[in-house]
Amino acid sequence: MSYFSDIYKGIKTLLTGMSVTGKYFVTSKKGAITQQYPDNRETLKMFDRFRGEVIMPHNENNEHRCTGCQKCEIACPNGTIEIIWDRGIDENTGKKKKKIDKFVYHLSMCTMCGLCIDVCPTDAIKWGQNFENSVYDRTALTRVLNEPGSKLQAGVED
Amino acid sequence: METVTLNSNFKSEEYFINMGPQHPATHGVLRLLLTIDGEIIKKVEPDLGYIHRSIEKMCERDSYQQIVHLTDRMDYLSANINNEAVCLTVENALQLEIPERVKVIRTIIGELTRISSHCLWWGVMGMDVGALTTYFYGFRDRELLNDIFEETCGARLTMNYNVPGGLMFDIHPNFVKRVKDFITHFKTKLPEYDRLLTDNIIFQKRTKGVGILSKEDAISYGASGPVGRASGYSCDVRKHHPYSALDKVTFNEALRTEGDTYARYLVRIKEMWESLSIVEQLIDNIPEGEYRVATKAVIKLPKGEYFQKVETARGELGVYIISTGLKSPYRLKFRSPGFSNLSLLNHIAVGGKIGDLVATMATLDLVIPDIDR
Amino acid sequence: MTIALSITKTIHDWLYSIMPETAAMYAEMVLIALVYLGIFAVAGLFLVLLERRVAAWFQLRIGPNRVGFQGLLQTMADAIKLLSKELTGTAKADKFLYNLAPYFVIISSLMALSVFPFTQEFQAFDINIGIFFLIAVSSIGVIGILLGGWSSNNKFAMIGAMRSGVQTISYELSIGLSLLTMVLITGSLQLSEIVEVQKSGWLIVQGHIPAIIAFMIYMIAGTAETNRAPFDMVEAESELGAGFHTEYSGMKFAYFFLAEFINMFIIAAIATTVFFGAWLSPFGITESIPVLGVFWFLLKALILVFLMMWFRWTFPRLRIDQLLTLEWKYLLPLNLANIVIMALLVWHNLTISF
Amino acid sequence: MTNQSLQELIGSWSPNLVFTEEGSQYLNVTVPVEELHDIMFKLKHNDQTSFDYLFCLTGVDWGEELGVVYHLESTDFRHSLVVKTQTAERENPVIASVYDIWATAEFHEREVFDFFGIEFTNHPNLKRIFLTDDWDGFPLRKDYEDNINMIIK
Repeated sequence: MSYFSDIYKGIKTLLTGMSVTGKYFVTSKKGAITQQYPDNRETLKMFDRFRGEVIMPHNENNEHRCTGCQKCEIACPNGTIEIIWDRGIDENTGKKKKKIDKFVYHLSMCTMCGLCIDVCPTDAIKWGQNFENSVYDRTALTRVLNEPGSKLQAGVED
Repeated sequence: METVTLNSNFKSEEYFINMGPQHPATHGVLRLLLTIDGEIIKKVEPDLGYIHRSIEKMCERDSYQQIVHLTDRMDYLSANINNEAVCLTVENALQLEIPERVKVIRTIIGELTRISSHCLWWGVMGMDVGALTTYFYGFRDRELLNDIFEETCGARLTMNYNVPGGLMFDIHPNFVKRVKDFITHFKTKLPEYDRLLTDNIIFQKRTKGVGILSKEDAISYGASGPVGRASGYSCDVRKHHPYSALDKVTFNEALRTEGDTYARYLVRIKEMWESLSIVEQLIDNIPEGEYRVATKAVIKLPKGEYFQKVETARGELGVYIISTGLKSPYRLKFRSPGFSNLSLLNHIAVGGKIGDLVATMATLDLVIPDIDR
Repeated sequence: MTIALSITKTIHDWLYSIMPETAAMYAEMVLIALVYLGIFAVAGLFLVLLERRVAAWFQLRIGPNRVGFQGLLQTMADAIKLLSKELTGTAKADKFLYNLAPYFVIISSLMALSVFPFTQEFQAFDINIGIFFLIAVSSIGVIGILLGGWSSNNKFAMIGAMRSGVQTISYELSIGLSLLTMVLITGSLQLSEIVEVQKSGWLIVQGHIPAIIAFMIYMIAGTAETNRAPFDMVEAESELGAGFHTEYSGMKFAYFFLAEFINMFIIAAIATTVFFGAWLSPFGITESIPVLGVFWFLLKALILVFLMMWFRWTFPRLRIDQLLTLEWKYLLPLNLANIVIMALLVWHNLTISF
Repeated sequence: MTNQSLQELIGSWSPNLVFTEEGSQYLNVTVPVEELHDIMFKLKHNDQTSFDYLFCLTGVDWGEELGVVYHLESTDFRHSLVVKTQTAERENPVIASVYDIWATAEFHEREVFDFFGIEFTNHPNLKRIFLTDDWDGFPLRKDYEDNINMIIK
């Protein structure tokens, strides 16, 4: 009689499976996990630690914290960061001092490993939460992180 | 009466078919050269290298901190365990004393990664045998884990959370609560997995007795992880060579003896339960302390050879570093589980049908970047 | 041809008044064909949308909801997209058969639609071998699939086509026999006749246990006949890519796609007609308003369509040999036994009728 | 078995073996190329060693020589051993295949052949596994040069 009990058991397992999907069908209105992405831009908030892109925060006086030590450039596995630096005269001491000219960041090469941010001694660079990085021209992905005319925040090097 | 004799020379013709590199069932750019007789598989020959990035060669010029992030890109579904493997190798070589907190967190995240990987596998397994809905249910639960990872590590897939010496940063304050929520949630969902797919008569018919791998063959082919354990081969690195905080927890190694596709499936389901129990044991008592031990900015391993095994979601990942005392390894070899597991595909798939091959491949749980490295 | 709804009656009379009789008959046929074509092209598209939404709801998703209200125009947009797509094909394909195949499939499924009694008198073609016609016509479609798979010169497509042949030949038996079981009660193959019999109780009630078994067998075989999961061996996405229509694109692909959904509707419509009293309302509650028959017919058919969708989004796919095992070892013997039981019931007047 | 007793047992099979434990967590044994297959066969089939699990097979370019490192483990006794062999021949290095002893070696040896150009005799299907068949050179060798694809830091 195993022939008939097989049929019975088989149908039973099939109905159990259908009950699972059926339950979700009935509760589908509130169960949907879809995020309607471009519509929910306002409410979509990334986590604080989300690695979207590397940014260099500037304060209200257009000052950043990068001393140009190039540790991030060395730490980067992909050559994403290039620091073009120069020696300028320090206003206070009058000595020649290293300062950044351009902090070039190639987002197209970045693997978001976070080693640069981990290694930065002055917390000059941080993770930005922006994830909408697509562009039509890949040169747009090469960014200069320090804003024009910005200078080093006082007291960072101490 | 005239007798009609069939032409005895009639021979069914074997033909050749390319499965992949863009085939839905090969999960990536794996190309299988199949020799088929009707529906019966006569020979399977994998053709690899479509995404080989030569990570081992890159490692020979990178610093040890940088190597860690490359391992994310091997078996991306258990990225965190790969990271841990390299970090453990370096830490053992440097004989660093790692704080308990780091060990526990690493184990928790490692086990969560395993669950997340198995969730995805479960969904894809269902999809490969034709039940598309499982895919979304698997992803729903995996999404919760990804959120936990994202909150703590900042990334969902390629986390790069471990550094030689500990963790890149401490766990997020919400971590413990979220993990507990997940455990309660997932405990209600796992039985649902069983009701939807495991018990299903069609699924059982599709998987039982398909792709049988004997214990001897499993060892000989270097099968590891759930593939080996389904054949009755006790190969859990977490049991035999415990690392991090795994010596402090109790769990059962999921073992089956049948060695068929269904056994491999059950082993993975069992592993999800075991991983849940490991996380449960650890989550309430994460010790206080440092999350990172300071290392030198340029890590140089002493001259010598170092080997570290860990158990990723797919099996045994070995990291073999030959150091000459410089800042980069002289030679670094990743013994990846997928590569060995793939090598036995021809052995177990021959004689089955195309549908069997797909089901078998689904339970080998191949991640192609892990094979191609 | 009996069309008694007032609007068609008017057109009928008007046509016969302006033309000679033969011409008017042809004109009327063409007109009806065009109307059916229009209705069912739209109905097919609607079914595609329904399937996508239902699948989404089963899978914790929302489904297409952007084009038109709640995505109602989504499949229209898809159809327009497919119309404007380039028709690609393999270089060494057998061009004639390759181009012929989609029409086989779509025409056979449209032909089947002509005999359904959507409501009293709303039936294009009340033929006295109705069920026989349906079974015969719906099995022509497989020739299109076989041709398409074979002629496109692609091994995946060919495997799909061969599977389709095996599958349809086997499951045809179950469909035929399970419908035959019900014909034992009605004693007629004519669809209007079958509906007439059901005025004293739907056949699934009249035939009780054997009828329910016959219905289950019919639904399983019907799902297999339409090549839908869990019997989608022909397409078997994870095994064969897209199966027999791998090499089709644009509108030719759309024909296959549309035909699948219309076939699904046909299977449900046959079940509605034979088991669930076609346009008859439950307990005769709207017997006085014959137009509502269409509503009842579509409601019943859609419930069955939904059931098939539920199957599809729950079950894994069978393997080809299991598919045949299921048919030859389980469905066919059960079916034969079922016929005998049904015959005994009818002989001893054990059917339930009100 | 302890490393000590392993060393004694295996050392008795051939006089040409060199043992070391320095700079490694395992017992290392260096085997001459000619004796490799015999020693490996014994390591697998001897009842006391029973190394049935080859968990890693690594090709190494030692600068002068090309070598292969075999990591063995016994699933019965849970002891491990590292077998090393190397050949000074760089143009046409030949090492015996251990495919017939451990089936997993089939793929791993193909990988080593692909990246180091070491030819394994008696291998059933020795051809490039990752790279295309017409690839020039063996990328993981230290003297490999590719000015386009390799970025030297």
